[in-house]
Amino acid sequence: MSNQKLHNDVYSDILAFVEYERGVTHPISVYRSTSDLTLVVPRDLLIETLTKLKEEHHFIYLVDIVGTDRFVEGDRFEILYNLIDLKQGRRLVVKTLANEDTPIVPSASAIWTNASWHEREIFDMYGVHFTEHPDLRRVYLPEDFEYYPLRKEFPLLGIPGSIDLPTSTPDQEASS
Amino acid sequence: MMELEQKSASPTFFKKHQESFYKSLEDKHTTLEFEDSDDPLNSRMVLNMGPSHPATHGVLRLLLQLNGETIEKAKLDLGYLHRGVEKIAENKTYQEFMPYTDRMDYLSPYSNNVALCLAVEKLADVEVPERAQYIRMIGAELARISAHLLWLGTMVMDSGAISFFIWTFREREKIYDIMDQLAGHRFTVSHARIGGVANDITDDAMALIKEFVQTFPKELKGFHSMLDRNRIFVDRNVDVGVVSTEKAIDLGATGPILRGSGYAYDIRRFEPYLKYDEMDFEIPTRLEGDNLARYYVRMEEMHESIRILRQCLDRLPKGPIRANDAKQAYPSKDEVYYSMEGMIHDFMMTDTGICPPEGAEVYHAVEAPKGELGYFIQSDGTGHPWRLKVNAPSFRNLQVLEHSLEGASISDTVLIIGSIDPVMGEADK
Amino acid sequence: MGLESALGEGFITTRVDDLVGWARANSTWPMPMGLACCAIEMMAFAGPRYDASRFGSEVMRFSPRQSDLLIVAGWCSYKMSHAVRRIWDQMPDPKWCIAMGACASTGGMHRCYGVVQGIDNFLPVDAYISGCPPRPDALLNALMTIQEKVKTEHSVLLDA
Amino acid sequence: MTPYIVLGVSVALLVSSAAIAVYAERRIAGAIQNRYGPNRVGPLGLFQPVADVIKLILKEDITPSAGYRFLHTIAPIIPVATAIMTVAVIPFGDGLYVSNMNASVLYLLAIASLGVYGITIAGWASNSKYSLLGGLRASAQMISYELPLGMAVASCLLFAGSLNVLDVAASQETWWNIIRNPLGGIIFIISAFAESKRTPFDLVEAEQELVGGFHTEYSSMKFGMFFLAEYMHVVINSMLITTFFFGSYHLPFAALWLPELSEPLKMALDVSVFLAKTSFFVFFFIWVRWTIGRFTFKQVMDLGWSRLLPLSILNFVIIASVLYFLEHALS
Repeated sequence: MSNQKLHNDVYSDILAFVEYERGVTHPISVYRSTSDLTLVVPRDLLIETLTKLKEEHHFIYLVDIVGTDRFVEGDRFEILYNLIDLKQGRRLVVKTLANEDTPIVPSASAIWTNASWHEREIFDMYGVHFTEHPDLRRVYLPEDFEYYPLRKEFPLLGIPGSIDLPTSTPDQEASS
Repeated sequence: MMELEQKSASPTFFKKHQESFYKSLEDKHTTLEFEDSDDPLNSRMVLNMGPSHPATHGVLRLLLQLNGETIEKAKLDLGYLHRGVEKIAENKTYQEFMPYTDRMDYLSPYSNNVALCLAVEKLADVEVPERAQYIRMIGAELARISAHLLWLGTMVMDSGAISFFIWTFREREKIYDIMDQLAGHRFTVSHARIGGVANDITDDAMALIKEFVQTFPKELKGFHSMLDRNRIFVDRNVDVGVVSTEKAIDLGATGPILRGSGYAYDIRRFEPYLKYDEMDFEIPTRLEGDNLARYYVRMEEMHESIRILRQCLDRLPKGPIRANDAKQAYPSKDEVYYSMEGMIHDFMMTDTGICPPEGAEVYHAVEAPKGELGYFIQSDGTGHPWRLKVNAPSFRNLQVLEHSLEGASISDTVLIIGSIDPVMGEADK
Repeated sequence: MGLESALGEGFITTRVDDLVGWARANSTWPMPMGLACCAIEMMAFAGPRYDASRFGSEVMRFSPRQSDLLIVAGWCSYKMSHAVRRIWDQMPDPKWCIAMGACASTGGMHRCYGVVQGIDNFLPVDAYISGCPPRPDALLNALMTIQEKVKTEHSVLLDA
Repeated sequence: MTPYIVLGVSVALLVSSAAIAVYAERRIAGAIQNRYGPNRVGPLGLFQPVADVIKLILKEDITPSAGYRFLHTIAPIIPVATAIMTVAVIPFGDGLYVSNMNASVLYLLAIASLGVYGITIAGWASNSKYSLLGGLRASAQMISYELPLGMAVASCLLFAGSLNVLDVAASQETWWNIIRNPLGGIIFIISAFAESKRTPFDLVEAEQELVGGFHTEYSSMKFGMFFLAEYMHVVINSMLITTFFFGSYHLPFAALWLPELSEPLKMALDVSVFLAKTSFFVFFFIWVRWTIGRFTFKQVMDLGWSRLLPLSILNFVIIASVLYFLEHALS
């Protein structure tokens, strides 16, 4: 596990930061699944943590935001921020949770501009709302669509009639 | 298409969607300057481009607010190709999902196959034989050249020279031939397998690749000599669609866009996969961040790809092409046909597939022609992914496009779209 | 109708039909509705190796008003279907439609919530092409099928 | 009697040459792009334009419901009419012309500037934004290039000393204008490209930006008229380039070596020389179209106003003063 150790060295400042935060307020837990370090941050600490990561640890490049439906009671949705520190060449995942009744997460688009579209995508797919998002519209599906397709209860083939097909007679409105 | 924008006041379908889309154009800077009193002559025009437009590279839709021919504000509408591959992935085994990756970035399917395989292999801890890794690299670099050739053709065609497109297509046809020999289909190849590749390089394919590596640099030189000093082409591209380094990083640009803006971020160096750490190649970078810079970056990337291909061909080792572990990879066809265990393993692989440990998460990225293509997979211990997220480079680059269009003119728009080079199949998932 | 009786029943109309059919068949200008992967093969179809221009079909008109043949290449999502239908409605008669590839014909491998399971749900299709994606040869074949179809249509006879 | 015969023949020639130019364009494009081009319809695909025209005539004709029907209908007629009107003053040979106006150069310039009305009206009457942008670009471009074109023609008139095209043609018997006035010739060719709206000046229809530009909303033979008018203008502009700068119906330095020929022989020679030169320029137009890219609007305006116009004026002034000086030195 020398590889593991090396990685821990790379992430030493992050681990120190996490230790510090852990002592102060809410717990930030840390785990590592395959190679990238993952921080699990409570929702109310999210923006603060992300800002600190960007400003003090140089994670200036946001690669992706992933939404996940865990399909469990309580905190149903996971939002993962995939960050890159361009200076030291390391990757970090920050994870936060949102529950089903109030799927609301603060928006990171003030920190990284490109968070905007990724958050729109998660809103589109899971119905997770992002507060203070500049333009929270669906990104793929039409605004008239009522469901959130990547939630586990949504059937693969969709719900019949949820999106119209065009009529085969020419447009009524165009001719009038 | 032309009708859409005339009906903007009263959209006939997806009413709510169209209204909110048009409204977002007004809301972008959250001011009330859009009121008519500010524009008594009605000189502002909202132009709808797409979803079916010759220059939007598929089905991208742009809403442009114009002042004369200058764009004041731009909004993008995606999703005209949305089919929900991530939903499909949750209902397929890992190997079954492979053909869908071909149809994500359909200009370079091989890179997508490799990206998925690498992610799953990292998740399930599969060791891939060396020869297979080299074959994957050859395929991925050929795919890069082919994708960049299409970009070159369409971008030059967007600037009006139609014949150039056909000339680059002639070169692409050669790569199609190689893929045909190598994998059995012209371009949606699905050649990679979890744990290796489907079949070994045949002698015919090898001969074709060698010939291509010999002849292509000459063609590339021809393209260079036709464009580098072409006043019309250079004048149209220089200082158009400028993205500064800071802006590119802030907007999450990736691939040639980021490198054209001056940051040498390339996954092949950043987090080397396959055997790229043993390869000798440069990361082309430009500082200007305009269309021309992206042009040079991509042209030089094709040179580097040829260099990598040469090294791969020199070093291609002998050996198996697939992991020899029945729980992790398909057995070879010989085994399937002539041994009982082989057959059972084949059934098992097809039926349940490879099962990574429960709760494992992985993010693995490769440098696809368009940029960083990453797969995030969460496993629940079965043969199907619990969650598979594609981090599509085109999606990220389109966001850069939305921000870099303002201030350009309509004739620049098509070139900027061309130089961003989005693939909608990938951006729309 | 002296001429008509001299030349035999329906002689002139069939001759005119032949001429019209010949003209229409040999000058079918496609409206490339390139949606997804098949669009790349559609480009190859116009490219040097397959060369659709031999059939007089290389004039790709991107304006639906000037085209005769809608080639729907690639899967068609519900959101896109309205645009496709609108383009079809904008095309002047007579017009034909090719569903290129498995996705356009039946939904193909994309059996999921976003994709219309076959464009014939909202468009009249004249020729289907199998394959995912079909080779350009198959598209040439479909074009020739359409040409055959056009040549045997009886537009003038029906009017009379 | 001759003018009527010339008129009939030349109009028929113009219309059919447009069709031939369509065919030629598709074949030459094929050759440039390593393809065959149309080769199935008739021998060598020669009937391709015929099939196109029959098909276009029989297509459904659409006027956008919000368009202006009357203007939408007459717009395609204008460019065709102006193209046909131009042949009235072009000499096809010694004494082979339709009419002998004494200010025919002015007539030519006037007719040339009329053509743009068709395009602008078409763009406006379609009630489509793409068409409108195309129409506006057309009018701006035509106005900008009319001036250098006029100045280039004026520099030719200095040699002929007359406003009559016939005199301009006749004055080139020994020295072609392209040799006496190369800069003017280049300016004229560039402006002629711009006037005929061909690549690299085809931003009026700019397929990649404006879909079809002014004719986006045109279908059927109305579109066919625009299509034919484009090729007619190519042919006409080739004729004008030939007439003004490439010695019209004269062989190079004809006065110095060509012996006196009988009337019919001379006529046949003149016409074939003229047609050969015209065909070369038609080929040149097509060649350029399929080889190079398109300017942006800014570049076109820049080239027109800040390069070509001052250059053409300068050229005119220099030639005028040299001629004046030579005349005074001689006298």
